[in-house]
Amino acid sequence: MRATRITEATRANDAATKSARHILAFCITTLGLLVSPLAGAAEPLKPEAIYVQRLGAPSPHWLILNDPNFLGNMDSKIYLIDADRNHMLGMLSAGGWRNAVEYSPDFSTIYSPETYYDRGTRGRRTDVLSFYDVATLSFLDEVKIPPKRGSGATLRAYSGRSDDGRYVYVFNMTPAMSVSVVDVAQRIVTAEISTDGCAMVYPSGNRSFLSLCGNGRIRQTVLGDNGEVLTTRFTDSFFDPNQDPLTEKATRLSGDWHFVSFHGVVHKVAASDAGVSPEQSWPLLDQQQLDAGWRPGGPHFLASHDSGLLYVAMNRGGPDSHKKPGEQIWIIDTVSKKRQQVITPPTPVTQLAVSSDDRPLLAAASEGPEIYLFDALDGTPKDSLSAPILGAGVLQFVDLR
Amino acid sequence: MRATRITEATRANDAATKSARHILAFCITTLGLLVSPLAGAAEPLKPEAIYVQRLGAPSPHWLILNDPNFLGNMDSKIYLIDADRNHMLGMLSAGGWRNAVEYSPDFSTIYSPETYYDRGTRGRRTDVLSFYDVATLSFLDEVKIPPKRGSGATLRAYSGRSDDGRYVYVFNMTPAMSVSVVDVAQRIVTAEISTDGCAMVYPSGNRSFLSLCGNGRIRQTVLGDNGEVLTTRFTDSFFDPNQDPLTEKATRLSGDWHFVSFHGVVHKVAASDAGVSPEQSWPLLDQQQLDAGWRPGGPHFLASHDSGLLYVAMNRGGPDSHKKPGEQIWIIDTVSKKRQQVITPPTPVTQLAVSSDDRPLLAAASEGPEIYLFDALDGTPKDSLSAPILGAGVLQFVDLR
Amino acid sequence: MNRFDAIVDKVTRKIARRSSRRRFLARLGGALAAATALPVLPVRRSHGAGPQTAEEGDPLSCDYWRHCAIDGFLCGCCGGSVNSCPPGSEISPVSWIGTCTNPVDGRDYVISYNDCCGKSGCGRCFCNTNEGDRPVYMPAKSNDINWCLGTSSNAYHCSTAVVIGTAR
Amino acid sequence: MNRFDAIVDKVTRKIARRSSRRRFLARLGGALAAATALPVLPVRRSHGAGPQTAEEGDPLSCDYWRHCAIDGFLCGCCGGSVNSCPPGSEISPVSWIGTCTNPVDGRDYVISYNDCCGKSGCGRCFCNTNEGDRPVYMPAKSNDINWCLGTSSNAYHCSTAVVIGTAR
Repeated sequence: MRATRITEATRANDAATKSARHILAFCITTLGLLVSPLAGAAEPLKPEAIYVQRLGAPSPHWLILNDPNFLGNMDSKIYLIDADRNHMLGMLSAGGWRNAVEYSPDFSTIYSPETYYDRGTRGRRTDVLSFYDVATLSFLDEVKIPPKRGSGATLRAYSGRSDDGRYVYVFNMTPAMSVSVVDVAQRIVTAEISTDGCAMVYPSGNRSFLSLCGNGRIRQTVLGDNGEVLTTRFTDSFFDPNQDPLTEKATRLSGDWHFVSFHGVVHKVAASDAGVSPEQSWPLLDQQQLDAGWRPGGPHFLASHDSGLLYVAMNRGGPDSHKKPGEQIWIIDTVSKKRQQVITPPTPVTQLAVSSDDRPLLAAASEGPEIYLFDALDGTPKDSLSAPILGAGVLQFVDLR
Repeated sequence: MRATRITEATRANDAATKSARHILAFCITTLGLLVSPLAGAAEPLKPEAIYVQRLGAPSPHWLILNDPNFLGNMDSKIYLIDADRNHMLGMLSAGGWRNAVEYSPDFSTIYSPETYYDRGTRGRRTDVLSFYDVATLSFLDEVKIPPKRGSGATLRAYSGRSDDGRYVYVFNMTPAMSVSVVDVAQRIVTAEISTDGCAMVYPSGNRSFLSLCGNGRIRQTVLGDNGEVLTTRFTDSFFDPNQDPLTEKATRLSGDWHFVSFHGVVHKVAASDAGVSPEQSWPLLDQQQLDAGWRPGGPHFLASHDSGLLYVAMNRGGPDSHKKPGEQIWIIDTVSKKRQQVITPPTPVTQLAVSSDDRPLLAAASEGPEIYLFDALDGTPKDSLSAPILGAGVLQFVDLR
Repeated sequence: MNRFDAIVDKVTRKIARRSSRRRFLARLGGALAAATALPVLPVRRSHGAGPQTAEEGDPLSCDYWRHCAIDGFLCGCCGGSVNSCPPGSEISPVSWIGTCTNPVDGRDYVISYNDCCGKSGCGRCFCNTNEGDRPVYMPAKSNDINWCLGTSSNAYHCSTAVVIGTAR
Repeated sequence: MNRFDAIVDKVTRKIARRSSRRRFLARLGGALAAATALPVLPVRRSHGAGPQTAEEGDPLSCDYWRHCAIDGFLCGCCGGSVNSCPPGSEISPVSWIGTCTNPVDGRDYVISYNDCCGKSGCGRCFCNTNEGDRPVYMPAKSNDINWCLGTSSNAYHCSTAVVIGTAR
């Protein structure tokens, strides 16, 4: 497990902080003249300087907790927590309507889609992709994007990033559906692409992404080198959106997208810039389990690890329980397609995330401020994290490439 | 008790809503063609129209609940609740750093000091006095004020209004202290007045307000007819800010300001445009009560009614307990200077407010979502209000003039 | 796609799942013609007020029959009602719909869960029920979407539950 | 009054309550001269890190001795410490002060509760203790004030508790 440390930074990097330090230094000097050394006894505590922390090298066990701030959701937050030591590393304020963040492959820069109004909830709307420096958790820059980003209950796939880190995709809904493409190297919007009523963003390579369509197909948008649309592909219809729709809560396992249907059928979709094809599907649940009411469910009930494991939160709510928090977490081996283990968390869980390293952690958010932690390979419980908020939004472990 | 009603408005007054209704009407028409009348049985439910509520005539039992939204305080709220029927009438979104609102004497317009940043918590700051129409709870206009308003734990006296309704005063702290004067008739800022390090705003007539000073005096600022400062007066030092400071949580009873000190001494200050004079002071607590630890305390522990009653939340925390929620509410007759009654609320209370009518209500916020209600004259408990939030900010009953 | 087109598109997709697409399209033509001829449908006062007589239950409860697919704060707890927005909020012109059974008459009704917009969350009476709820790619039945679309602000305040007709 | 004046004014008032004003003014002259001659006081690394050796207790607790007059979220729970702001937040150049007794050496220390600013509330480890707290008209000892003043944003994130010297 890679240890991570907070560096005790002595140099803040912006002028405002420097000026603050000047003034503080002045105050300390002034006070210093008044606080004469005590006669006798041990040496008193020394006057301290105040400084601003910096972050050290990122770890795959850093957990991004997106806080939609349900009761004040024009003032959302992004928390960064070191799961190895239940330590809050810092926070970003991130405007209205939080879903998830994108970031550079080395996690040096966070890209955050944000919505603002001139007067909080009214006035002119401005949507931006904000760039934040991770080491200093400071605002770097912003790219204005079409003021159309989709919003609502938090979902991971409202945005995505190309595998090479070049493009960030932001899903729009007005209710017409489209995707804004941001070139993060040039810091410009290269295109707004209509997706023919297909929704969400699932990156499928360096220059393409998938969307789910209401007619049971997947649409693939392929970009040219200029970040504009080059071509569009559709799969055949491979699921029945009326009888057993796929949820939008997909996970990518060794490059292949895995979708799970309301009734627990896993659909593996292979995709690259060269094409997209639904490869296989198999049921997680047998008839007896279905009859007993078992269903996958919860705000974000799905995660995976490239060792081949799929993590699915399950409840016994029967039909229409696709958003009910999970009583159990099933660990599925996608090779044998067998359930390998069942984890029963202390209370039902809403959001899952699994770290991408070879000693992976499974994080599972409760409906309260606790985030349960488990060894993702053998399911052993670890000490819970105390989240700063009640009921987490999307959880993301930092995936370093 | 004046009954208040929500009018079922059929005409919204802005174009956007009208356009919404067009579209809705279209949708209903479209669907109407598809939903054929059922054969047999009783008449089915009729298709409904959707509309926007309006408020009826205001009542002195309408309670303004200022919600600083502690965990998202750049997205604060103003709730309006009819205390007679535990009914939420509506809400305003009110930017950052909520304290209290001002309003026109007839409660037709709310004036709300608000702070905004271009990007929620960063970028250019804009402070405004927002004007809201009460009947439609809609934004009317705003006046930009110096971007200096003081903020922090919620306190009533961060703003004030002239008795005739002409001027709204907003307290600034940068940390230099000043007051912005807004002429709400002309909708302009007429002056920013330095207050010589004296704090808060306590209106004292049509053209003057008081501030509390760290040297134990009160400063009175008198305005000319143009809303600019005409003259300034100071009282003699009448309290010892080091030994027994007055809290900023004052209440106005028949025109006289009543301040209460940390150790429970009431100071009555008579003030008008013509002058200001501390008139009398008397202790709420005898030595035995002081020794038992009784002190006034809580975020806003003081209220009054023009019948001559003072309401003080009391705790037994001894020194430094001036912010501790009250275990008891003492009703004091300011004429006899005797305690007339003790109310023991179910749990400690943080904020008090008393309605201004002749069948007054006492509202006392718990630390949770309950606001306890009492007959303010005889202390009889009434059904509690369920506040939309945990831990209220400043409570204000609508004071109709 | 302009806004009106988008809404037609939405209505189209919404309806398509409940009736044969062919029949729907035939009827939509008529509806469009009617809409063109009827620029303003009057809002009928007689049907303005909240629950109707042939209903039962507490409209401020998540269990209330109309709330079978709701996701949000009940407007009835926020200064509105099942079919009205609180003062100063703005009606979303588009919405998701559910099909709920009225226990009094046993009929299925189409419920339109229009959001009320332009103010922050009301914070009272949060409900999330998901009968017939579908993913975002089937938007007309998706209650996860912030339906404050086509409004002057996408701030979400609360949700209504309006009877718009019987379901076939 | 410009910003620097304001801060001097604040420091003046702050100190005036703890020492004879006459003596203070005499000393302030010297301090101002020193400050002028010392444009940048180096931040000393040796005293950079959180609690010092002659302390005890949990710095993430409201009961920790330094927190005798704090009002806010403890920065130590937010990615900072008793004397550091979380990454990306901005140190308030002005603050309120308290006088707290260190149980280890029995000495009274002046604690500066500088706020960290520019982000919304951290939301963790809220504490409110009020030893020696005074109303807003005595600002240097008032913990009710949002001390994110003179910063690029007045958004309040968390509060520190920095030892700045022994109290007389």
